[in-house]
Amino acid sequence: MSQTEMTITVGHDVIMEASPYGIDKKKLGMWIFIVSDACTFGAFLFAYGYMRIGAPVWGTPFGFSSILNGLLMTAVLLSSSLTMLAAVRASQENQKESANKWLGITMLLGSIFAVLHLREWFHLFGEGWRLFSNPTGGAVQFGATFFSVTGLHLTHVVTGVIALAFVARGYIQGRYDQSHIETAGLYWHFVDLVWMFVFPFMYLMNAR
Amino acid sequence: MHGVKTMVGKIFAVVVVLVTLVTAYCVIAHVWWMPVDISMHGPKIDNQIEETMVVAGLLFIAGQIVLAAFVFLYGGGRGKPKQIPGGAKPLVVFAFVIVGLEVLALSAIGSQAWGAVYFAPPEPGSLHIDVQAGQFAYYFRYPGPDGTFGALHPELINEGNQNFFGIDPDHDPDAKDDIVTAEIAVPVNKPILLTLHSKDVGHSFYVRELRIQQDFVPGLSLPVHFTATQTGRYEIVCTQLCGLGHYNMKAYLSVLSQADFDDWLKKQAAMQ
Amino acid sequence: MAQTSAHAVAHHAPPQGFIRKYVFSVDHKVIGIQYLTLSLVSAFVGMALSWAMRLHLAYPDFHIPLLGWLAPNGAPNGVMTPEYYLSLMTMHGTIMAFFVLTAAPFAGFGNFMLPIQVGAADMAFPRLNMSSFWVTFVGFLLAASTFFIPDGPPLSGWTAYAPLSAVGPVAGPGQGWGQTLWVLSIACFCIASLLGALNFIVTTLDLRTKGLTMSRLPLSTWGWFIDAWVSLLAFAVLLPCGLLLALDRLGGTSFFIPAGLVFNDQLQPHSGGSPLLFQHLFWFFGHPEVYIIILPAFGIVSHILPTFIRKPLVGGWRVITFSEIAVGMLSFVVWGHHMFVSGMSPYMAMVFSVPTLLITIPSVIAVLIWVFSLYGANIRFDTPLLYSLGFISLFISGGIGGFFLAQPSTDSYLHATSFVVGHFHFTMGLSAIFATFAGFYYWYPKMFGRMMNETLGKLHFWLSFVLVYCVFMTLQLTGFAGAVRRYSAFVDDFMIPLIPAQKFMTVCALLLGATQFIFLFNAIWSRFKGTRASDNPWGATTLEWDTTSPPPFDNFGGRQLIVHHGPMEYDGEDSVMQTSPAASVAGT
Amino acid sequence: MSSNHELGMSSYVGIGVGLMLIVTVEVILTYQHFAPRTLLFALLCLACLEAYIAIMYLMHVKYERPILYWTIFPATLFVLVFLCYLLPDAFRMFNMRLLK
Repeated sequence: MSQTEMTITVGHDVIMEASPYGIDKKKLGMWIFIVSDACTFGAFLFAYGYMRIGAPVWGTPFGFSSILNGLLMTAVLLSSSLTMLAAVRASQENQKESANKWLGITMLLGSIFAVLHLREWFHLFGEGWRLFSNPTGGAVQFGATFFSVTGLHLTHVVTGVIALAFVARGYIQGRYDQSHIETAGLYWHFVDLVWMFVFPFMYLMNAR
Repeated sequence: MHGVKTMVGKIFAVVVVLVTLVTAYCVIAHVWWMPVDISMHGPKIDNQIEETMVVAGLLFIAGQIVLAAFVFLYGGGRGKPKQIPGGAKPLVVFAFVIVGLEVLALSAIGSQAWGAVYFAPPEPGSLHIDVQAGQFAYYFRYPGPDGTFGALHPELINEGNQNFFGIDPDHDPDAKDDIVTAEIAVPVNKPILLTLHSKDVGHSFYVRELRIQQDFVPGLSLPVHFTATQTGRYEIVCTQLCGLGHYNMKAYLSVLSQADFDDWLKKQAAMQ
Repeated sequence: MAQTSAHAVAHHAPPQGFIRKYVFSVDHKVIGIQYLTLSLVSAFVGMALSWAMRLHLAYPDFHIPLLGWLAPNGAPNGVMTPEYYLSLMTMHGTIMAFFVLTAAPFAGFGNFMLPIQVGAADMAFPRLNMSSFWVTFVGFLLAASTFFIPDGPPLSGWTAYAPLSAVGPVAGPGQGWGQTLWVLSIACFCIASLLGALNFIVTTLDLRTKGLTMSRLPLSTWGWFIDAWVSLLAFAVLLPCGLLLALDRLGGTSFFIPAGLVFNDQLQPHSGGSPLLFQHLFWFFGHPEVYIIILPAFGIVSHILPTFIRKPLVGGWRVITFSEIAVGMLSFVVWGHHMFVSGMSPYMAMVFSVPTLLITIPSVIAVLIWVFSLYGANIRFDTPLLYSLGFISLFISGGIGGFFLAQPSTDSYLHATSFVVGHFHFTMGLSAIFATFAGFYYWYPKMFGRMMNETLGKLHFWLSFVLVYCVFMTLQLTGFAGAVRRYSAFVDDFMIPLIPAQKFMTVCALLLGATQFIFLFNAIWSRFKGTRASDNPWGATTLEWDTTSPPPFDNFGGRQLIVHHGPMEYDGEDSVMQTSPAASVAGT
Repeated sequence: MSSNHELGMSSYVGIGVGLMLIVTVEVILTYQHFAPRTLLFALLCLACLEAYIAIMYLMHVKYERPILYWTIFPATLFVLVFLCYLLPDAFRMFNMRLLK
């Protein structure tokens, strides 16, 4: 598969041969994107650390219920990664139906994650947390950093769900093949990977 | 035709050499140069600039002259070109050994000049002056007889009733005798400690003769200490872009004899 | 698959219709020319701004009617106000640094030449490529639009230091919508650059044709490849910086705004932020940015020199390439030297100072390679070579200033003086521009199928070269007298003696600007009236000279390319094409 | 791609469960009343471990050509490590605050 795959996708089927680099360009492109996106998230988290070190008082708003909610979100996202893997695996064995089924489940789990996340947000709004204010009287940076970092991550999740929908559609119509699903999978795992840092730093470090 | 071609190279060489000579002249003749230094730590910085100038200047002249020479010599040749004997190795070695050691030596010496200003704590018994920068003026505060500054209350800042620092003399005993001035005067040969803080945006405290430049960071109170060794009146200018009045933001530093300084401070206290 | 197969089709049948062909084209050649055109326009806009500034500096009450029409508040009947001077300065910096110096040598030439030089039919992701240009264009429009809003462009400089840039209109005219649009424009530019860098990296790694190993890459491709990595990582940090600034301005957060700020006796509602954090995030991008600007210039010059000196560079591709890689990596650990006097921890100043000084080593190696490659050469003085030589000379002159600015002790005197301005104009401004001119004169025949006029080219070079030194060497040296930058008038006692020098610089700058119209005329005139260019007018060896001028839609007319040699097979009159099976003449 | 078949679905599930366990450990650590510095360090290490497992197995870099590993890891770590240079000023911001 891989050979023909590459010869076709490099745009010039007749004159181009297999990539000298040996990695499909879509996959490589996604990895390069992940590198830069990781740096973006990194910078956000460093800003958060900077704010927190510099703050004389730092409110820690999360009760155990929020932590459990976070744990649940983590479980959902992790299992969505596994279902994504299942979809990739199925597509590689050319079982279109099961691939689409798994993609559907992944999108569903992603949406559940987003819903849980928003529930957390509205809970905080209810307690009076805002981007610019802190009901406990501590540093206002908590709201700013929490909502911006998790907001950025949530944007990635939602984008991922939409992207998966497009890929699934293309896959059903036969315009896309397993390599597209694999590439989308990489992105989805990356979203999961970022959460592995966001959860401890944003939730656990702020647990009462 | 061929002659014309080589001519271009010769002209280029001449232009580069001229540029190099003119530049070198401007530096050596100090056409534009630093004013005389009036601070205790200044000589270290001046030496550092001189040393750096020697190192950098030599590299500059050497580089331009060699470039010019090669362009002059090898314009539009015909036969087989040849590589420099030894290839790249000598060049790389030169860069690593000569330039590398040079820059490390510079940084070693330079760090002492830097440390003298920023690593060393202010000498005990320094005269402590509080400096506040705002759009687009500096204000200075002397602690007065009690030697302590009143606390700052930004919400009280009011240009109208001259409360530039936002101190509260009515309720705050420390603030009662604080002396706020629009110019700064310091006694000569006495260690001075400034604490710089800004009221609104970033500003900077730059006195060329003191060889001191330090930004004001909103939210922070940054210490700077120096000892002035010559009496006189020197300009303090803002070098951190701070808004439309930036070009016009300045104050004066007067270095006075101890006696003159005491009179001056009395006058200022009387004016509060 | 849809995308790719769509391209496969597209490659075989060029798109018809003006829109698909020239406007929303996925063809990397068209996109490259679009980038070059955009940066040419931006360059003349930026130059016009510098003209206005120079005029104001030397002759404060000089009437510029056009300005009066453009900004009734900023320049009432054409006489500039101090705040409008700062606005022009800000936009000059932004437009030049982003839309000219970052766009032209990297995105412009890179887009046009890189796929051809690696023997590919197009970029790896042509649609991504098209979108990155159009996002850049949107960014440009956002930046340009600030001129036409009531309170004018922002006045916080291209570095937009918080809190001046973060607190909003209270900080002064232009800090309202002007600054917001500026932030959005920068965010767009970040995204576009990230997509572009991604495309460059994948294209270089994955689309190389048969036999084109990394060791056989043309040196310009190496420059763009390394540059793509640097911008991929640097812009990835500027993006959050811009987003946080936007949040401070629009979302009421306090990332960069501390407590207790008072404007016009009004206490601001922010607390807990740090202006230093902004400077750190900005300069973490900002220093690599100057290498993002200069690395393609390194590549272009290293690519052009061998063609006209008719011999390989000393040390072959390795030494120059590894020094470029070293420069690229070191550029990430030196950003603090922009902050020596900013209130950053003085111990960190030492930590940043040492790598800053060490970065001179690879830079010196690069310069030595270029200069000593001239030894024993058969130099052909065509305009591209003249510009490359000019680049070397300017880069030496500017690089020297680095010694002073890399050390906190000396920087504490020279920081924020015109010495710095002269230094970075030499190193990143003029060097990159000269390399861009070199590339333009060199690749023009390939891009448009006609030669540029040699006489006009030489005239343009000589005037530019001399005047550049007149303006910027003076600027750099006056810094030693403590001439402070970003001043719209010289009211300080010690600045008044410098006014004659300022007048001299202004006159030279006006002439320098006028000179550029020779180039503009040459570029336009040659497009239609220039002599027809052969496929390989310079006797060069890389793949772009192995196809027609201009290249066909799929670059090589469906030929199978096999590369046998490195890019520098020159030996006097003889040279061997990379694709030719003939024996090597230079032993590279 | 053949390279994807080194691991069966079952082992992927195992990895998922393992990751979940690490997260649970993180939560338990959170409530052990460590000093924030200690807790941060522990969480950072565990998060990096998780990330490594995710990258190597879920994103199966382990089964790609090694060149991919060398393309992505050094660059990312380089940036993330050197971003630490900006942290010392945060302590400065804490200690030299104007309004205590």
